[in-house]
Amino acid sequence: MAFPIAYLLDMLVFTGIFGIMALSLNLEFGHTGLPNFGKVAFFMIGAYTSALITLAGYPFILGITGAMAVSAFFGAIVSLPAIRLREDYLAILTLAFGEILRLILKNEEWIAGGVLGLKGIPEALTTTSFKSALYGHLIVVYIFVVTFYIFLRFLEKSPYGRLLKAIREDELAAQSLGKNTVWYKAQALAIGSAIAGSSGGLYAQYLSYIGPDLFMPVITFAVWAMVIIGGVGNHKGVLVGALIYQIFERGSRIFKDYLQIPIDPNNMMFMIFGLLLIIVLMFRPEGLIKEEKIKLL
Amino acid sequence: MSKIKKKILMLVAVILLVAAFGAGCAEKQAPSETPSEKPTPSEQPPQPEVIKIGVLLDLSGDLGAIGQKMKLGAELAQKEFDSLGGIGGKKIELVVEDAATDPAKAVEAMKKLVEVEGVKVVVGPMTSSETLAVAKYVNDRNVVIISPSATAGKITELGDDYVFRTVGSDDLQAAALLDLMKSRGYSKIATFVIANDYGIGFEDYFKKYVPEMVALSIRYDPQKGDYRTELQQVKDAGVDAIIFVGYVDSGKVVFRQAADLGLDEIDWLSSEGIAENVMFEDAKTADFMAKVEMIGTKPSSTGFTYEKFAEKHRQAFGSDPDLFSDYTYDATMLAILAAGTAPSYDGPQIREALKKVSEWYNGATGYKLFDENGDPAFYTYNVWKVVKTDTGFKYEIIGHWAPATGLELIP
Amino acid sequence: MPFETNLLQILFNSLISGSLYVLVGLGLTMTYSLTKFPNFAHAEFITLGAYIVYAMTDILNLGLISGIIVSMLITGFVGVACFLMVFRPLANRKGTMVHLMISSIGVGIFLRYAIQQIWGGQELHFSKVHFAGYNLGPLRVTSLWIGIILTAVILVIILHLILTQTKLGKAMRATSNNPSLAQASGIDIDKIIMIVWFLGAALAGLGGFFKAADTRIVPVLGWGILLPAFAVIILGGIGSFYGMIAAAYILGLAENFSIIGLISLGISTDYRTAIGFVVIIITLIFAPTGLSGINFSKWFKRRRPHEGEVME
Amino acid sequence: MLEIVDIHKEFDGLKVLNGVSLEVKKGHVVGLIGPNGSGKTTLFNVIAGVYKPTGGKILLDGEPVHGLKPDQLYRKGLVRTFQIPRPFRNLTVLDNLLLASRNQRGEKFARVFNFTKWKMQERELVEKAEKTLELINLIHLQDEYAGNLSGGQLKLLELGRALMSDPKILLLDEPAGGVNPTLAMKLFAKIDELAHLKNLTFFIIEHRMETLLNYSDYMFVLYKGRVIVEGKPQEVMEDEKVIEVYLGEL
Repeated sequence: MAFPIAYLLDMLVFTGIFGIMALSLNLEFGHTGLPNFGKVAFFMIGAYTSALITLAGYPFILGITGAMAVSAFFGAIVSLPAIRLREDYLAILTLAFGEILRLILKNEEWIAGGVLGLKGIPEALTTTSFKSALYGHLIVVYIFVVTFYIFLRFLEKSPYGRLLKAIREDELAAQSLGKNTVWYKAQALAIGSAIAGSSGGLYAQYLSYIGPDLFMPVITFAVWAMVIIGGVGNHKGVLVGALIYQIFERGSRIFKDYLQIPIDPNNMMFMIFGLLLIIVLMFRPEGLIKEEKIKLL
Repeated sequence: MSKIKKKILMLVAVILLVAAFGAGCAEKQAPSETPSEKPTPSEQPPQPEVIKIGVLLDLSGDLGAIGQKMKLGAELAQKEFDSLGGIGGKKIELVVEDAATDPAKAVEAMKKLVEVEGVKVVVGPMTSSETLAVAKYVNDRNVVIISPSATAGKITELGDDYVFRTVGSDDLQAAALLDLMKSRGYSKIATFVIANDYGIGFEDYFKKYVPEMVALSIRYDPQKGDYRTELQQVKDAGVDAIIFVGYVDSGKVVFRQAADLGLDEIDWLSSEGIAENVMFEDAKTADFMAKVEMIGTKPSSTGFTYEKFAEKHRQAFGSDPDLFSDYTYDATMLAILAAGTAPSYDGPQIREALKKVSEWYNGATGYKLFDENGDPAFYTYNVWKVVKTDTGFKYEIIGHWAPATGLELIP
Repeated sequence: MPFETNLLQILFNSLISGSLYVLVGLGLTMTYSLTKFPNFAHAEFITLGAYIVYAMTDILNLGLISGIIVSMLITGFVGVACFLMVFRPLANRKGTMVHLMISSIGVGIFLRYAIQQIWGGQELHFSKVHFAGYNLGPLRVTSLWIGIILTAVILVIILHLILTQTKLGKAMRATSNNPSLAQASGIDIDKIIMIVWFLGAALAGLGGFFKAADTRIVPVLGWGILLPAFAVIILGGIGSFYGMIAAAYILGLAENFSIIGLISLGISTDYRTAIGFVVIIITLIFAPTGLSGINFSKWFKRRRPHEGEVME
Repeated sequence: MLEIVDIHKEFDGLKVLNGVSLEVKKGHVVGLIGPNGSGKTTLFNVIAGVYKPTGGKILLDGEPVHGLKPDQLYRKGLVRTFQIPRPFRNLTVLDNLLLASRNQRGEKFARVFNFTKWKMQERELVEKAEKTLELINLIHLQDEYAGNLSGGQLKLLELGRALMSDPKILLLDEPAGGVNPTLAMKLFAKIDELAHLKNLTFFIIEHRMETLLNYSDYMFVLYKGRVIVEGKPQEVMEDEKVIEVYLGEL
């Protein structure tokens, strides 16, 4: 068997796409302390927006810009009620928001194809062969990953990022020091949603098909796992988390062929996954790579 | 400041490097990767010792129970060839992956089959969303897929490509159901469908072609499990019949609650999604289905070839074949025959071989000639009716439907 | 399409839906108000309860009543075990509410797939118990539906008595309102929290049995009802016993009567699922303290803001 | 400077403040004392905008400010500390102080990209923060996470943050609690100096009234949600009612 280079590259593309999601959650939760359990909703908004724009014949860059704008808009909308709420309320509210949105996209065929979704979404780059397309995707996705990584690192090392962390640490104290925390939380959700939206746009053009069944709450949980395992508050960490998640998911599919166990491999994978989450939370709550001490100057 | 600039420069350099490298690789590999574009016989990969057939079914999740049984159909086809010493002296190896009733997982599993296992022909995936989700990839990768159970009309639109299916579009079955409804003289019906591609496909068909007949349409969430008020509305609406489209799992819940609410005075029609013997495992469901004399359609599996398949299935697994296991059997047979007769184990050639094989293959579900869209060119649907026998319950075949002949009921 | 709707039946259906929400929501609201985090693994306690009743009645041939009791005991112990092995150590290690939530999702995933490993993914039914249906005037009822409603009512009465009349109940209320004050006044709050986790999980198991008897037994049984259950306890006001009961029936009514509206407007009835979500969002926007913020606050009072804490 | 008129506050029917009226004059160090549960911290929380008063008025420089949020009050020059310190635990001591500074332009998203400008400003602010840290004896810990500080050090950090924010009036909730007595004395001396040299106003809660005795210009005694005595520290100390209240507590 030849070395499955295409499989590896595909895995890296997925790592990139979900890595962007993890980065956005890291901004929202890792830095600002907002537990957004509706990540998949913004991923979905981005995917659908970008798909509709590119299917209408406009270029990819417009599609992704639109995806980011619309996602940011919805992020800001959701933030209106959400940011005044306690963490647990916010989590449940965002979870509910994602499910409502999926129901709407599923049942209203006129919006975007209803239950069967949209197919034939144009790719970002037009290429001639499968391999070159894969490299093309890899480059496109990692341009976004790197851009967002630099952007978020820059924010983190700025007074703006420091302020977001202050809100995470103690909102009332931040308020008492004159920070309009509500406004900053709304901004964080909008920026985070825009980033998540671009990730959705990349996903849509990579698969070239999207449907409501692709946006189940399990994606939200997966992104959370990436952030928790990789390292809350550390952008490098969550990217590593995204890679670990992909390796885990695909690895368990491959390893089941070599392992003879009396347990169904699919069940086994999820049981280990559940345990892993608990173990990380209990024994290394800061995740694989710890949040670093930031010096602005 | 300068530090950041440096970093950005570094990153840009890295990106450019990767891009250049990637493009170079792509250029170099392009010809050998896609022999179909420049067919040079000397470079063709030789036939492997073992012919690998991918099987991508939902072995867990909502459709896990159905998928597990469909897998038996695929295994039966493999056993048959292996008992004959394989095809052209080569053994058949089934590489089974689970799509877990999740299109995202289906894509991932498909890639594992193709990239890691090197499979060029795959039986599956099961659902229409999964098939649509992998379509782009398999076309790009020149991998033949034969779905035994993706029934959405939209798959036809994919056109001439690497996507085939052994089962007809839902639009046809809906037409069959409609003829059945007309033959019974209904003027007002209610649709009661599962809220997914399968159910909504049927609902859309009826709403499109006979909007005046559809008095009310219900979509139900299979997770909800509380359909009393929906059913009560159907009861109050005073329709002639209720058209139920769903799967076994939620179907049982709907029928039990319908029985409890006394919806047994209306006619019930349904489709293949529930035409499975496991429905009778629950006594209340079985009683209800027999009491209302539920009728419905399903893609046909009758006649001599089906009986032979069913006999083999019973011998091998000790049970009657279940929903779609016959279609899975045929899809696997076609895949094996195509891969075995193709000059090399290679997607485009398997596709051509598949088209040839399909011209003469007569399987458990009849002739399987593909039309230009990769859909079966011939389809007949059976009309079934639930009856109570001395030993239990069964789906009795009371007629057939085909586009050419229309509805023919056995007197 | 104009037709006469049997409103009485729909009212009765709402009563069944509401009672099911009471059954699955009671345990959740108890643990939520005491340990102050939404336990997503509650879904799996519900599922586990149903499966254990199945194992008792269909595999071991025990009677239904003893099956339910055994199931409640086992589920209760699983709940305590989860609390002792995961949630308490995590809370002691300064885990935040979000950490506890995520860990409960981890516990939930583990339990769900463990259940699937043991009993398989295919749906199961209680084959040993049968519930007859009959006409009651214009109503269709079955013994199961009446059983669901009666159990909910009896349970509410019993819990009301426990909460108001017993020492245990008073200790529970005190611990929920102000743990440090409760501890200062000599209440063994560790014991109380453990009892509440036991009761909460056991009640989830009971609710799981009824939900499964009404539908079928599948590994996602609990997950399917968890979000509506959250809707109920948020609408009721977290920690509010009576608010939650009122909310359960309000959601039951809203879901069932929404069907009439959706049908007459020609909108997909799949949106019924969204009712609970909409309830969550509207409640959280306009009245985050839920019904308890309005009234019903006699027994489980809204958490009094401590000094230095922001009021919502 | 700060005028409080007939402030009422109740929680779920429980009356905590029962018509508090008092005035804090500009440039004064004013003490607020009273036994546990007398409503001191609640009054602070009402003034600082954490709670909305059930009734009454609060005037800052003659302008009504009741009902404003903490961040709005900060912009009007009113800054407070907390009795139980609320540091940003996973940020350094230096960052804790820097966060308190006014108008760091890099805190605005629209301006964050102009990093040359905010970096320049940041340098100035760091200098200022270091001076403040020296003042409160925390300079050696400036790169330490605030979460690793001891209770007394956290109290100092609270004070440092408040000083860093260039306030007009500071509300200090037990600034010397848990701080060692020598340093506490030094702190109060500094407060005294700031008040009289820079014309800053201090409103300080203290549980132990002896500490405040030497450094405050005026004192209010709160008991059961009401001001029962006010006056010069020495007068207050000798007031019968005050002695009674404090004895009653014992």
